[in-house]
Amino acid sequence: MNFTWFHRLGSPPYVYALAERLTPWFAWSAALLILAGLYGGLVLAPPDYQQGDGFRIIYVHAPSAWMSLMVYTSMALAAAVGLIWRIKVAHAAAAACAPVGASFTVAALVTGSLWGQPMWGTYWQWDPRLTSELVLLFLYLGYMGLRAGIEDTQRADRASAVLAVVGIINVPVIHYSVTWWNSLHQAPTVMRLAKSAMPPSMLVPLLMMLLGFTLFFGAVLLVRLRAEILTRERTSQWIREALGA
Amino acid sequence: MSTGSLEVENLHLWRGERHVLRGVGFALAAGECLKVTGVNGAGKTSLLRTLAGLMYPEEGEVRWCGRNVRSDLRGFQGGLAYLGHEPPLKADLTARENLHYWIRNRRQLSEPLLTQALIRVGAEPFAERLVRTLSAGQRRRVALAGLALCLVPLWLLDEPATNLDAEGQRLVGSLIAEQLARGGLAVAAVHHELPLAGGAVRLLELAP
Amino acid sequence: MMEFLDMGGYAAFVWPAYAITFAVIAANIIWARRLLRQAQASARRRLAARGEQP
Amino acid sequence: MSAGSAPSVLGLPASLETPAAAVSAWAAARLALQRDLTLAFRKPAQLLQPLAFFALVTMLFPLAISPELSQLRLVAPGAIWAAALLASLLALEFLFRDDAQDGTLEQYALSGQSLTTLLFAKTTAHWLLTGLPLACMAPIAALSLGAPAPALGAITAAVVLGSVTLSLVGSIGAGLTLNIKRSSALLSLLTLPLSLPVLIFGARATQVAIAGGPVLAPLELLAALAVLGVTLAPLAAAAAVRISLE
Repeated sequence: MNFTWFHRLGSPPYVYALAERLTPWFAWSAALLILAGLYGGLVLAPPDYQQGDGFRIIYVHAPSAWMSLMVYTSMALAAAVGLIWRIKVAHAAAAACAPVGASFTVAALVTGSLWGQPMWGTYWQWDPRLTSELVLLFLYLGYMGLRAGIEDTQRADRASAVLAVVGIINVPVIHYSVTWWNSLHQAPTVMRLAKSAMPPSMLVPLLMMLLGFTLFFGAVLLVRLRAEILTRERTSQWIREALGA
Repeated sequence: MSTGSLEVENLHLWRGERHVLRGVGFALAAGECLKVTGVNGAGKTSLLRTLAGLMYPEEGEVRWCGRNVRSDLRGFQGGLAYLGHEPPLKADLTARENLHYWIRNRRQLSEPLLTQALIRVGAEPFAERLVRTLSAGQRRRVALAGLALCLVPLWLLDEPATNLDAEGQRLVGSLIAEQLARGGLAVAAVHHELPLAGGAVRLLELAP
Repeated sequence: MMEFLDMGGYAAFVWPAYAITFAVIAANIIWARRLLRQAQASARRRLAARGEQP
Repeated sequence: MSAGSAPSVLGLPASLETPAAAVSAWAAARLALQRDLTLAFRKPAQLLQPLAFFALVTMLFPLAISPELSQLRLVAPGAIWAAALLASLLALEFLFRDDAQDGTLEQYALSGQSLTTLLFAKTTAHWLLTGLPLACMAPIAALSLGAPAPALGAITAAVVLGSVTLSLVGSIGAGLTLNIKRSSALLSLLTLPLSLPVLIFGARATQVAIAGGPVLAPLELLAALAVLGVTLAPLAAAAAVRISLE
């Protein structure tokens, strides 16, 4: 097996240069997909037969909710890689994930409650998905709080990595327990459109938005990653070249 | 009698923005003591903690008997005794109880041997008193008894003579000498002169 | 056009939801770019402080 | 006393022993447990604090809601579990703090024993000193909130199982926040979201017990959480403590 690619991904100068090169690709394809998804979702897709035009919130709510979980998973994966192989770049990536994920978790919560008002008649319902989302926000806040509490970057990296890994093990447990708890109390779950019933004109824009948001995360992550690498790096040789001055 | 050898190569340690250890290296054979000097903040404590495997250097390695200590960290740590700034004693236990819980965690220990160690460091008169009632120097003596009782090849001592009177400082010197005579090694960070009776002493000065 | 903006009577919920989400997206872009600029500036300062050509 | 004279005269062996005299992990864990119990009983007043806190929080509910037992019965599960969660959180701060300050944790990390085992022993001691007394208090609190006597057994069992997981999850948070100043708010922020499943299953078990229903399912889920905690939490706690000691 050839693991050179893996070793190269552990090398800050390589990753810095790679991130710089890849950012525009991610950014522009994300912009195109999101714009196309917006047009498809707001204009082309027909109103839902039950929820009318209100369902169109799904085109921002679902991608935000997807981001919150996907970013947390990426963060925990990066953290685990950093912890196990002591790769600084992986820790930098994990650190770059958290604020992005937290911001989209907030977006998912707000859009979810805006969707809830017309559907449930109340802005907040202790629905399992919203509740899990709220817990996820606290997991993000805990992660960022721990990072902020430790001055030394190396130690902050490793301590928060342990937390991220513990968190990701807990996410399914929390989700399961919240769903279980909810099923006992019989709250209505409106925020789900049956996937099989969704016609392509509704589904395609949604998929475009999901992909677009994911690529957007990629672009933001790459920019943040470069910032994180710079603050962690000590050898000045390549930085001078990378800064191009 | 060879118990081990310690080789340290090109250690680099960063704490945040501070480059604490800049390429520290030395080799120490059985029966030798390394005296580490340097002004406050030069990284003496960091060096000892890195040697003990508590801190992880960015570069360089520590080898025990020719093998990187990271390959069997627990085995290596079982063979060293580390004495930090503060004696690792519980204020609400007596001196004797403290040694009981500290040392028996690592090795079998007979009660007479424990008593003899207490006598050796002059801590026998206050062995049954709670540590919170002891003076700083008395606590230090209890900690030294623990150190001697570990009976491990490598000692890492951070200012071992702090708070001790002249007689206590001689005691530290003779304990180290005994350790070297047993074929052990010692690394001691000191800023006072250490009255070391015999044994081969190497010096390492850390630049700030 | 008005019909589109009205969102079948759901305008008060649909448009804020979109606004919030795109505000988050914009904030992420600005925030990330500012972080990178700050990191580059402080890296330059560090290089200069070490007496090297930035 | 020069190096030449035989040190054995002074009582200490003249030669180093091989690690043949090493101590088994089990013995080391027992010693660590004993040490913590001994220390705790030297300061019994500190042991009572979480209990008093638990009793006090439970007392708040009748005062805040109504003395009517039929009404209290409805909020009893929530009250008991919220109080238990907060009480165990309060006690967590002391789990590693003293040991970190006086260097005991460092010696544990350097003892050549598995730090995971030693910390598990410490967490066990912590549970024996806080979780178990809490579980003993829980039926009294439940009675005062209008729970019927037949429900008390199940409630106690639920708190016993739940507090095990709370102590274990807490040990991770306590390890991570070891040398952060003013960390109590952060400790709650880290620990509480991870404790939610315990709260959910525990409160459900209590609710079912008060209603006289089949309580086995939530109890089994609590037990499953405890097993998961026992297997994984000590590993994470040891990693956390090692990082905090760096």
